[in-house]
Amino acid sequence: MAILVDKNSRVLVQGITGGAGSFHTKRMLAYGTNIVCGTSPGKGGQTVEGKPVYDSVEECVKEQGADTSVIFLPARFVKEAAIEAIRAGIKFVVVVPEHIPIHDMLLVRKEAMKYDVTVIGGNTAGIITPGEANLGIIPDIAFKPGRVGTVSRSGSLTYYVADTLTSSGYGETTCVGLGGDPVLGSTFDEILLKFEDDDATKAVVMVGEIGGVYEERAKDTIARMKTPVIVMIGGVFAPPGKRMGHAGAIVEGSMGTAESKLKVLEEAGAHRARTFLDMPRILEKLGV
Amino acid sequence: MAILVDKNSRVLVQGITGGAGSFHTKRMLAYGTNIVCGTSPGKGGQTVEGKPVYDSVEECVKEQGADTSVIFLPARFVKEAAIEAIRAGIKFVVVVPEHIPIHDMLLVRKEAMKYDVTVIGGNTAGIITPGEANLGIIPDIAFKPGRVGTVSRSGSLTYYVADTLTSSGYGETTCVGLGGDPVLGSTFDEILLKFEDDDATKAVVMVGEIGGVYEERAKDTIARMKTPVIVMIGGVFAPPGKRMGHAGAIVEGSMGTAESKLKVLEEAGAHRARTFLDMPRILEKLGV
Amino acid sequence: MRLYEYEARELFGRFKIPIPEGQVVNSPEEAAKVARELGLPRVLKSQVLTGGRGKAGGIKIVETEPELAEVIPKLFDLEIKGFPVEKLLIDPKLDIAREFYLGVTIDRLNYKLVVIACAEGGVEIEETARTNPEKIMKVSLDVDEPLYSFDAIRIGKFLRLAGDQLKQFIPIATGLYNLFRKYDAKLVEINPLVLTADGKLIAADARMSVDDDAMFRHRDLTEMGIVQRHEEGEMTPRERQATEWGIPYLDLDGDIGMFPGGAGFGIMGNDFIHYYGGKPANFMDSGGGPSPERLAKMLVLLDENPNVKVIFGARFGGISRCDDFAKGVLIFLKEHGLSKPMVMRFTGNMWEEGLRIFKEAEQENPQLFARIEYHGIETPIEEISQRAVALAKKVK
Amino acid sequence: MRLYEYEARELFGRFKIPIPEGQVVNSPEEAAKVARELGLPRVLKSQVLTGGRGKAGGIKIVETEPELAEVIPKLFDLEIKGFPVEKLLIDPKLDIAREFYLGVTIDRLNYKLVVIACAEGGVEIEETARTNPEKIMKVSLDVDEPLYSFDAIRIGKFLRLAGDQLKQFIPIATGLYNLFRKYDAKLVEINPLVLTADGKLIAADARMSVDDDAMFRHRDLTEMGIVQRHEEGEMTPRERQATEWGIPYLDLDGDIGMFPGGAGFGIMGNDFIHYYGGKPANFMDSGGGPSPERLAKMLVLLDENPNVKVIFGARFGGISRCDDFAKGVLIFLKEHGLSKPMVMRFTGNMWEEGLRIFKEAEQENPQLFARIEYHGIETPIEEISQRAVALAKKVK
Repeated sequence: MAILVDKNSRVLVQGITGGAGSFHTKRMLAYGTNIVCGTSPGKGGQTVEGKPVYDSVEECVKEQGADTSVIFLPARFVKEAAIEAIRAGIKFVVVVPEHIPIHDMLLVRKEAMKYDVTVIGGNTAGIITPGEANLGIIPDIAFKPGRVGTVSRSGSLTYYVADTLTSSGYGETTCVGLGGDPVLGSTFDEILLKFEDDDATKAVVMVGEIGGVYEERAKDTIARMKTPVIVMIGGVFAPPGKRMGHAGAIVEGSMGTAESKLKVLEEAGAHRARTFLDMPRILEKLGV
Repeated sequence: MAILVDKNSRVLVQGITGGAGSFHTKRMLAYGTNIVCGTSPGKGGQTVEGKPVYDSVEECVKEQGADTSVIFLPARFVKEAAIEAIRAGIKFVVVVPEHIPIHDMLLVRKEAMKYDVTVIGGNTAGIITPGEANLGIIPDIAFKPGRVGTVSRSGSLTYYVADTLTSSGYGETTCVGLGGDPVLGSTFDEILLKFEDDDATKAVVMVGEIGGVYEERAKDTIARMKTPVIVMIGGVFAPPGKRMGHAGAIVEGSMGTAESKLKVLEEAGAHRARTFLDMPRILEKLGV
Repeated sequence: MRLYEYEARELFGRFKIPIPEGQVVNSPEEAAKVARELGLPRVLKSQVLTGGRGKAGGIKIVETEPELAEVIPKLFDLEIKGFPVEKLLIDPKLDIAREFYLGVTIDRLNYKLVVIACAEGGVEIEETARTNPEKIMKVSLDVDEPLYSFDAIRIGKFLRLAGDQLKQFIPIATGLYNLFRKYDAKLVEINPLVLTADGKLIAADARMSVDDDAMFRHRDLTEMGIVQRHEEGEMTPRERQATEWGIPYLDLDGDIGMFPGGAGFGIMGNDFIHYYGGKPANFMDSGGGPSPERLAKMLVLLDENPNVKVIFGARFGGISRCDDFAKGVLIFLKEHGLSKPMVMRFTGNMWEEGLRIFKEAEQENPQLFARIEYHGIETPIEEISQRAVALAKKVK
Repeated sequence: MRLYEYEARELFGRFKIPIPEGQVVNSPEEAAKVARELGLPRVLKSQVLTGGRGKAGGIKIVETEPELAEVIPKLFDLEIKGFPVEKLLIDPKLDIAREFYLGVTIDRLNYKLVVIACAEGGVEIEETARTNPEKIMKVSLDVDEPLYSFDAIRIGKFLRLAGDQLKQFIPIATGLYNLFRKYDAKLVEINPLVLTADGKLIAADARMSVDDDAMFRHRDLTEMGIVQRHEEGEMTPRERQATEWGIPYLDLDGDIGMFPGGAGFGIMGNDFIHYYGGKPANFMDSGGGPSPERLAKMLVLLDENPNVKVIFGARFGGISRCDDFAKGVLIFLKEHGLSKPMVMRFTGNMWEEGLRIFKEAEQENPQLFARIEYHGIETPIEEISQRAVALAKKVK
């Protein structure tokens, strides 16, 4: 079992004919990801890596049964691409590009909620279910099938965590990159709930960092979860970020510091890891 | 019984401090209409005809339990006024002003559907439930409580029909003016259904005219109704209206002529009246 | 309110819809000069606010100099459905590979905006819609919804566009839709949208109507010189006079002068007269709450119309009050005088007061009322209509 | 990206938000001239991209000529949190009856736009929000929803505005919200929104931040001279150098030069060094998929930093490939040379190829690698971090 993607996912690449799109399509296919097609308006009828290219997502769904999308497009096109995927019936969208305008992402989120679609990113390395599917730009070297799920805002930290879990013998069910942009398609709590519902996932490692408010949003979910959660927050020694105006302080209060995040998450029952090597130690104690 | 308004309706006047607003407030009150308050932004705290004025509809609902609104405002302010009423919890809105921009009315209609609110107008003379409530600019001389409902796009025709029904002894349950603007808050079928559900209404007179498509919309409803419907359509001898571009013809097809309207409505079972005096004759035949 | 093709085209250009490199000219001299400068062949298109100008000879393809000299004055002498040709568009002649139809309008039945497309453009589009509705694509959207690129792609593919042409089509469709929303349009049409032999999409025609009632928020249109104007059709001198006075008025071919209150009974009264064997000389609408002065002017229009044998008045006072109505009639009687028989009925708002005004004036000067029969709620309007028809027949 | 007050104010004006009749000046001479022309008293406001300028002495009320002569040069000599004062706003002195706070920002937690209002404006607003949250009103809206007049009225009444002042408030609130949406803002604030003694509402201050990532669709801001810039804070010479090279870089007060891949491990690596008893000299982010040349420049920054005793490199190749990483290091080694010990680890995408590049270069010229220890996936990053801390202690 896994969450969000597995070997049966029928994956489409939006922007498959572009440089990054075609490069990573090849990589993802090499890993065994079930990529069925791609889109590139005006290039319908071509092929990339042997996969058919369509003008629209609608055709990918109709002709190839696509249910999952990875977006490799310039940031300014992501809003429409994501909404297109959502409306065409895609159930899971991975937004790899970074620097998506915030107002765009708010609209994408609204559409995703309306159609009950999961979006991760922007600025995510992607998602990998080891041995089954690898969506995005994740190098597969560190990943092995196993029993721990991971969710992180950072690509590099996803790799380091998986590296640790793999070398300590736990392996991973699914590793999810939420993305590094300031407003994200999904939040920690939403991904944690999916892991909670996944029988194969015996524990979850959640890696957050200073800034933003999505770690804090997870506290109630963690408190209700049966699956144990290990939490690591970067930026304990980082200089504090600047607040944006008075409005920022009024809306976000004391959220956003490493202390605030660690405090509410530990209170909710999460187990704190300072370094990657702490993780197997905690897992062992928990009997995972 | 009656539809949409009766003596228990708690009516608010939007734009109560304006010339038309205050003039007709006095008239409506004189008829016995249960006007509880009015709005005029920036004039909260004043009174008009002894009724309190508020800055917002929200306050009218909270403080006075208003559930019905009549709008007397310049056309350009109607969109926001109607949406304000709809969102504040008002269940029935009468838009008296004419020349409401079409795009505005489309938005008002969308909001009304979302919140399950009935809007009539723009450019309606209003609605009257004889002996109970008179909302809008309708002169009350021709109306008496009775057993026939009327619905018309034109104010003057509403008066003529009521005059006929009153003098022939039938009287009226409620008389509804849909309004003369090209896009209307409610359609014939929607009002007909309310009459169908009203026990006191034994027959309905529907008066339409050349142009527009709302008469045609009523055909399925009339076919399903138990309450008999008398229909009168003006413009049988009028020069045909101009179509707006090819698009108008494609969207509206052959709808909009008096012939088209009469044809589909008679096929649906409506009884045609050529003149007002035909109406009591038909009612008698129907045993109403 | 309809825009001229060249006005609509200017707006198309602002919304990045590709348009031919044409030029507007205001006189035969300018037309000749510009056409020569741009080089032949050229298409000369009459600028009038009505359809069917092609059939009326208002569009000419000019290949040679002699043709040019012959065609230009002819076009400027044209009058199409009552509209004199005062401007031409001098367009390049396009090398046409395919023609499409693309339009946006309002679907009043369903309260939606609707984008309409057909792979077969041109004047036969309505016929196609009737006989082969499957050849027409309609995309419905709420008034506050955008048309996304992927919507445009769906439409483009329906038009069997592919590759670069599909990409060209996207901003045309979204631009047209944005233009429609931005300016409170009732209609925008490109017919035909042309695919040239060298693979370029171009809006060969531009049609647009905006909502008069929303002009208050489109100052920039007024600044472009687009001002309130008649939608279409020729006007008689009397219609022109009425328009100047701000009175909706239409000449008909009968002999009963209609002086109704409200557009609703205006239309219905016309039918009534026909039912009873008469023919109205006009259609008229007083508008809501007309002033006495305006009512007097309405009567002047009828009294001075030589076709009118009898005047038929009807007023059910709502927002328009019967006292004002009586005052208006009185102004007319005193300042202008009535030269024809008039039968009328008034009731409704303030009718007692109206009656009092009439009675008083009649007592003072019975001569004024010599040709008038007036009735109240006691007499059905049908009877008054019949009386008008009878009177008209007597006059003959 | 933060706008200057005078820039934000210009945009406020375009959205019909009433602003003081102020003037921007660029030099002490101009300041004196303008202040005299407009007449005293005046408020002189330093234009800097940071908060707290009031406390820093950047805002002066000038009542007399001698004061003016004294204050102007002082203001132009100021440096507030590292920002030199290069422009002043010469404002009228307002006669203040009440002060309000009105702002719009993004609620990331709930994915909404949020309008915030408080009847007590000024710098204490955050304190008020903490201690008396009931004094703050928040109205949440979807990003594609308008703020209607009636929403504005609700806010205005919360601010205890009534009558004409409530009417004045409506276009201010809707204008501010429309401005926020139009320009992809992250923040707009009026603090204080002033009610003058004679009953006029006026935006006495104007603060605005827009989303850098959306600047591509706001050419008009660029045309106004609003160009990409640092959000706030003083820059060290090295930070300025890094900014010129397009590298996110921050000087810290330790001695370990951090050469990480990705912002995520950039932040975490900093913690690791602390956990093991060391202190980083900097924070740095390579960005996604940096070129070898850019990587070489990052190393130059560290090698030339006299505070750096040892360089700690880490790369987990994702979109940034290890072969490019190795090439970048090699360019640095060959063209610049390494003057300090460096310990590094790389693995991930194309790591075998990176390793091959290193091995080959080392074989060719072992001297280049004399000060480098490099590791792969076999060594945990914690061990590398500890090694860096140990090396830094040895150098001391």
